[in-house]
Parts: sequence; structure tokens; C-alpha cells
Amino acid sequence: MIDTLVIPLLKIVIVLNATLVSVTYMVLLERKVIAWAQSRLGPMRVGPYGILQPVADAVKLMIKEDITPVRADRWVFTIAPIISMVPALIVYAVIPFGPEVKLFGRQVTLYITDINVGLLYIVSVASVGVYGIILAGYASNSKYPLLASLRASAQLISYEVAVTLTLVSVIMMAGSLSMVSIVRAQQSSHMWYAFVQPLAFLIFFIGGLAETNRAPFDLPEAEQELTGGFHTEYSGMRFALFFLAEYANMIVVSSVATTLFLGGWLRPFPNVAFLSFLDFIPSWTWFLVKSFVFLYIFIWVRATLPRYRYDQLMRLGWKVLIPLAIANLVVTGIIKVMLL
Amino acid sequence: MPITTTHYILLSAALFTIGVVGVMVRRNIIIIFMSIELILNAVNINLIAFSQQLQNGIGQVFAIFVIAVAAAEAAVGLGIILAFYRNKETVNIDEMNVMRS
Amino acid sequence: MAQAIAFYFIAACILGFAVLVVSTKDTVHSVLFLVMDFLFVAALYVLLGAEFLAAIQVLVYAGGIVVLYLFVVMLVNLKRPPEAHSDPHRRTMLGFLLAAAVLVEVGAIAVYGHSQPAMVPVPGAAMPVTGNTAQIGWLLYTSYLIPFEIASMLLLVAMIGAIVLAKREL
Amino acid sequence: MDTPVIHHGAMFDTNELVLNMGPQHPSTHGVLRVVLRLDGEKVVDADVVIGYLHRGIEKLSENRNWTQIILLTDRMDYVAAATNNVGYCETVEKLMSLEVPRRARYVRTILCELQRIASHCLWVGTHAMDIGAMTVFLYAFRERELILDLFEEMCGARLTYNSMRIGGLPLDIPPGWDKKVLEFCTIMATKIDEYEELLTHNRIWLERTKGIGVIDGPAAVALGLSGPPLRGSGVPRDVRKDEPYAAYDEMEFDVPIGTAGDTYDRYLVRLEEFRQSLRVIRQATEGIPEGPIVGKVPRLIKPPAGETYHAIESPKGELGYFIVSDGKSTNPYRFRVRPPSFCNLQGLRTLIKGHLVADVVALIGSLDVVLGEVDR
Repeated sequence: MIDTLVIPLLKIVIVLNATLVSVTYMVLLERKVIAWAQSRLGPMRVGPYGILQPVADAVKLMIKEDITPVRADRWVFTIAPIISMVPALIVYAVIPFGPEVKLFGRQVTLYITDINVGLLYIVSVASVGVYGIILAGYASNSKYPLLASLRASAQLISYEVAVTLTLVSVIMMAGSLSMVSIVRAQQSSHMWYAFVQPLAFLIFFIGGLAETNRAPFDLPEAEQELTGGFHTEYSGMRFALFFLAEYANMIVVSSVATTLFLGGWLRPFPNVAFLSFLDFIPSWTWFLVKSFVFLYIFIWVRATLPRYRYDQLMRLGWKVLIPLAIANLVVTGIIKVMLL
Repeated sequence: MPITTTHYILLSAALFTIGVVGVMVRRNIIIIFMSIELILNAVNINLIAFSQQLQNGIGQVFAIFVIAVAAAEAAVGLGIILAFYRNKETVNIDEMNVMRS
Repeated sequence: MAQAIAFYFIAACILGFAVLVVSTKDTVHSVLFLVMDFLFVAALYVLLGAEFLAAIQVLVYAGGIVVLYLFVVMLVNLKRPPEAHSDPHRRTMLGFLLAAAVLVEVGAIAVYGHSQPAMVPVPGAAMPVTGNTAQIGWLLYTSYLIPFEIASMLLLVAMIGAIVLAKREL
Repeated sequence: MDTPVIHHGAMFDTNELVLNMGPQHPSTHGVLRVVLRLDGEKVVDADVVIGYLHRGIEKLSENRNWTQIILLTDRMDYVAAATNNVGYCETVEKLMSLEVPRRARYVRTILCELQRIASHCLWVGTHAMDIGAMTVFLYAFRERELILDLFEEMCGARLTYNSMRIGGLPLDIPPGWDKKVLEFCTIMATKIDEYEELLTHNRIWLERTKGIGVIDGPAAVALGLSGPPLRGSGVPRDVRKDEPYAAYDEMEFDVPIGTAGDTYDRYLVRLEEFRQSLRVIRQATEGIPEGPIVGKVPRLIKPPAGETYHAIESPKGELGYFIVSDGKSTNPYRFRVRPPSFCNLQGLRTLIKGHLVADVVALIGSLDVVLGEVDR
């Protein structure tokens, strides 16, 4: 009973809560990092150094008036934010934060579940997230959201192709779709896949930026062009859901990138014996540190780069990233067959 | 009561019928297309139920082919719908009668 | 027991959403119900032990094909409901009758099949791999390689056809 | 929606989408309204609608006495208020044939150029922001703040300075101010490089600005463009050089011109103007002569009957004042401004046709319009 019901439920509760808290603090981190990049201080008022700002934001968004435009499609307008939030959260079911550990005299795995189609599960769940954006644009019955949602869905669909192709080359290297096995394969091959598959890593990172609608690919919410993008007509809690979904997706992309390319929970050089003193650091710390580096780069890029134009973004996706990803896949296949 | 293959087949039959009703009764061609997708899904449920019963993966392989065909059908079919809509501003199949003598 | 509860719940959802798909007036809502329907069908596949198919169902159907439907519905943006114009030759009752006949026929086959002795498992050729995904992959790239290639050709043809149909000027 | 049908000559026709950009839109720089007719995301045609900030400054000026008008001119191009003051005062001085002391002319030059840098700071910030580079915005505002501090010390205000008087200046420069200006020049010179590091060779920036909104020299002249948009198209027209005012005839500086006439060239021209302005400020501050700050101005300002037009080079372009005096009353008979933003905005429709929605905001930014000046 404990093993089949209590522990999984407990893990789900912990992961969901940790995700939501880290998502809200992600917002604060982004504001702080961008502020430092721009020689400002960022939020400083709520709590020391503004660390209670997320709480204040949450309270504000919850008590704000939740406006539904008169001509909006009310049902769709209401469920669109939910549709975009749910996939972002259920992806965490297969992300391995660490290996098996002994906890209170019991073997506990530091992941909710390890299914044998883990990576496919992530890709398919992520592909459902696009509905939230399309439906938000459609249901608002307004032109800016409609334009933005068309942009967003076109962008998501095109970059999904490139990202999925890079995933295929990782699957080829690891010989498995399970996230845990992919990490173990990196341990046994003595190499993070970021070094074996540098091109795939790069394409995955760029595609990840585009899939999470982050700068320089933040066209669907380009404030300067389309006012608020697809969530122009949203306010209050429903807007907050879109906002949280974006940041949750960022964390998903960083976690997946960490697992696939940076060795997940493994410490640096997992097979070098004289570095084993690093083992006193718990494995999940390595995972979190690596993901954090990714998230930091996401923010850094946003503070630095201008935004692409719609057609340039499409050109980059279809004419550069996808051919490169295919070429990478073919080369990986050839090397795998010839050498291994 | 254990769930047997027959349960799945009956479910599939019901889904198939709902799809047939959609094709026969509705006049919106987009909904007719969606009904066809329902029919294809009913077939897939059948294939996979038998695949489980017979303990081999051939049914699932066929289901993959069905999905591939469904994808092709959706792409071309929706292309035709769009083309038709741009010319006649309707998606009502009762108005798609230019070949009626 | 748990399996039965899961099956009946999923089956009820599948049928309920299917009815909503064909009966809803608003096409966008119809598309949404279709997505839900497909997600539950994917859940049914998991119940049947076909995880790979479930993932493909979500990825291709829910994440791909239905998005296409949604695009078309949004582009078509109807000014008047398509059900407004009715063909005098249309016989709606006949449609229901035909569908009922189909249901009776298929149901009869199913019940008849149930009364027959249970089918014995017919294991395919011995596979060197285990696991749902690996087995499907093995089958696709050995016994069914030619159908697989033909399917990919079909997709290519469909892709070109869709581009030709939808593009304004060539 | 009753929109014209676009004929593609093939089997399908599509409808245009009319998108109303503004007057409340984050990147129309105030209350500009652009009614875009879109084919997909491509702009087929555009209507530029102005007038949402019309306060009747020109008519108002005809009912104010000559000194009070200076205050009104502050409110036109509110990001370069001192330049407006200089333009107006010089026009009246020309009408009255007043001699302005050399020291006043030097200070005017310094203020004009500081104002140019402040205005260009705001431009580079908002223009980069429109294209999505948000950091430049805050960097540029950081430097603009230094200029505002200088102005605050000089005349007590931070935005609308009212910093000129007919015939000279209201106040002499505070002690030590010239040193601070020179310090600022040293700081600013390094900061311009900082902006350039973030933008000039950035590939995304190049892709977003090169070849966007190209307009050649003759077309720019025909549209009546002036200032950086004109010089970006390769026409070396600068009022400071061609018809020197204030103390520009004693300054050494170059007039940067572009070649391609696209958004990128306009950007480069403005960035070079930063450097040239610093050069002018240095010369003027170091060579500031001693002497009075106000010329011999009669107690009651009442220009003789007549009319005059006088133009100066504001940060946005040629800012001209046309003033008619009837010689009897203490207010102008007719007061008319040729605002550079208004004339440059004429080019917008030509520029954005055929570009995408995202380019529209980039092009509005590259023209650098201030709606307070467009509508007056």
C-alpha cells in the first residue's frame, strides 16, 4: 500500500508544489537578473531584497477582477489557460531528479515514474500545450490575440520538428526512450551527450527558446507589436495561468535539456574516481544546479538580444535548424552503425 | 467481471456508429471529417484490442499505418475544404453540388 | 476490478465526447471535444498495454491532426451556420436508420464472436527484442518495411497535395 | 467584414484584415494611430491618423505675448524642449534684428547639443525596445538622466525647461557647470560604444533593420523628410552647417550621411550624431567666452510689422518657425511651426507599404516622431 499509493502521491504533491513555487520564484529571478543586467535593482520593496515579491504578485493576481470580454467565447476563453497550464505541469511526471536513494530506511526513486516511452510522452504532452494558445487567441474574439495565436501555433509546430529530430539523435545514442535510461547511458558512455551531440544540444536549446516563446523568439507575446499577444484580453487569475505556464515550460525545457545533454543528476565526470569526493553532494543538487544554469541563460538571452521578425523566425526554423537537425541525425546514424 | 476483448469490440462498434451518424446526418463538412476520424479511431481500438488478445504487435503496426493514413487524409481533405471555402464561402455539403446535372 | 472501473470510465468518456463531437453546433467546441475524445482513446491504449501507440495517438492526433482542424475552422470563420441550407433530397432519418443497422450488424458480430471459443494467442515471429516500443520498431523495420515505406510515400504525396491546394499562387 | 478582396490571379481569393494600431498601443510612441490593411501579416496599405494630442499651440500662441510663447514651445517636442526654445527665440530675434551676445550663443549651442543627445538617447532606447532589445532602453535612459541633471542645475526643470529668453538667456550658467558638462562628455563617449556593442553588429539587429524601409535621396526630399531620415538617405542637408545659427559657425563638426537609406543607416547616422554632438559640446564648453548673457532687449517686446521664417536643426530634423507680426499688438499675428516630426511622418505610409507588422513599429521608431510635435 505504502509503495503503490502513498509514496507516489507524496512525490506528486512535492513535485507539483516545488514546481509552482519555483515558477513563481523564477519570475522574481528573471526580474532580478534582468534588472542587474540593466544596472537596476529590480523589486526591492516586498520583503528583504524583494524576496516576497512573488507572494505579493500572486495575491494581486488572485484578487484582481477577472474580465471576460462580452463577445468572447466564454467556455473556450475560460479553459484555454487551463489547457496551457496542465501539460506544462504533468510533464514533470517523467523527469528524473535523481536516482534511487535510501530515505527513512526505504528505497525511494527521485522521480515520479519511469515509463519506457518517457521522451515520447514529454513530446506528445508538450504538443497539446499549443491548444491553450490557439484557443486563447480564437476565444478572445479580437484581432491582436488572433494574429498572435496564429504566429504562436505556426512557431510551435515548426520548431517542434527540429527539437524532436534532435531528440531522435539522443535516443539513437542512448538506445532508449526512458529518461532514466538515457541518464544511465550517459554514465556508461563516460560522456555527457552535450559533448557527443554538440549540434543537437545547440538546436535543442534554440528550439527550446522558441517553444517556450522566449526572447528572441517571443513574437506571440511581442508587446511592442501585438500589445499583449494572445493574452491581450486576459486579466487576473486566468492571465496568471498563462504566465505560470510559460515559466513552467521554461523549467521543463531546462530539465529535459539537463537530463538529455548534461547528464541529469550525475556529477561532473561521473566515472573519474578521484573526483568521487564530490559524491557527498546529493544527486538532485546537481540536477537543480544544471537546470538553473539553463534558466539563467534563458534570462540572459532575453536581456541581450533583439527580437526576430516572423518570417525570419520561420526561415531560421525551416531552412537552418531542421536541415541541420536532419544532417545531425544522419551523421549520428552512420557513426552509430559504423563505429559502435 | 474481467474486461475481455469483446468489451473493446463493443466500445469500438458504438464509436464507429457515432461516427457513421455524424457522417450521415451532419451537413458541415468539417464535422463530417471529424466523424471520419472517430471511425478511424474505432478501427484502431479494435486493432489494438486484438493485438493484445493475440499477444503480438502486428495489430499495433496496423494502427500506426491507420494513423499515417489519417494524417494524410486530414491534410489533403482540409486543403480541399479550404479551397472550396475560398471559392464558395460555405462548408455545407448540400451546396457542394456543382457536378449535379 | 480497478481495470474494469478504468475501462468503463474511459469508455463512457469516449462515447460521451464522441456524441458531443457530432452533435455540437459550434465547430470549435466540436474540435475541442474531438481532442478530449482522442486523449481518452490514448488512455484506453495505455490500458491495453500499448504505450507507444498511446504516445503516438496524442502526438499525431491530438497534437497534429486536430490542430490542423482547428486552423481550418478558424480560417473558415463562418458568417452563417452551415446547417442553414438544407438539400430537399436529404433524408436525415435514413441516415439514422443506416447507422442503426451498422450498429446492429457490428454488435451481432461481436456477440457472435464472444460465443465462439476464445482465440488463442498467435505469437508472431520470434522477436529479439522486448518491450512494446522496441517490438513495434522491430516489426516495422523487418516484416512491414515495404508498407512502412509506402506509408511514408503517401505522407509525402499528401504533403505536396496539401501545399498545392492551399497555396495561393504557384 | 467588408474589406476589399485581394485578387491573386490564382484560384483563391482572400480578404484583407484591418488592424487598428493605436492610438493606445505600446509602440506607436504616444498617440499615433496607424490603420493597417493587412494581407496575412503584410501591410497592403496604411492610414496614418494624427491629432490625438492636438492642443492648439499655434492658435494659442496668437493670444499670448511674445515671452509667454516660449513656455508653449516647450510642450511641442517635449523630449527636446530647449531646442524648441532656441528656435522660437532666434526667430523673434531675427524679426526684431536683435544682436545676441556671444556667450549666450555658446550656451545655446551647448544646450541644443545636450538636448540632441538626450533626444537620441530616448530614440535609441525606444527604437531598440521596439525591436525587442530591452536592455539598451535602460542604458540609454541612464545617460539621459545625467543630461536631465545638467538641465536641472541649469534651469531648474527636468523636462520643460523654458530655458531661453528673447535676446539671450534667463540665467547665466551656474558655477562649475561647464566642468560637469565636460565630465559628462567623457562618460557619454564610452556609453555610446556600449550601445553599439549591443546593437550595431548584432545579427538579429542587422536582419531587422537592413533593407527595411528603404527610401532614396530624391524620394526623401520629395516627401519633405529632414534630419536623420533625410541624411540616412545620403542627402547632406543639415541646417547647422547650411544656415548656421547660434554658435555653430564657430564649431567644427561633420555631418554624417548614410548610403542605403534604410533603417540601419538611419540608426548609424544618429549614432554618429551622438559623437559629433559631443565634439561640439566640448568645443563650445572649452571656448565659452565671457560677457553678458542678454542682448539689448526692449522692455516691451513688440517686433516691427513683418514676417519671417527661421529654421534650426532639432534632433528630429528641420524645425522651422514662421511668424507674422502686425507691429501693433504684443502677440504674434500668425504663428506657425514646421515641425520635423510632422513632416517626417509623411514618409511613414510610403515606408511601411509591403513590409510586415513587425517592421511597422521598427519604422515608426526609425523616423523618431514625437506626437506632441506632430499634433502641436
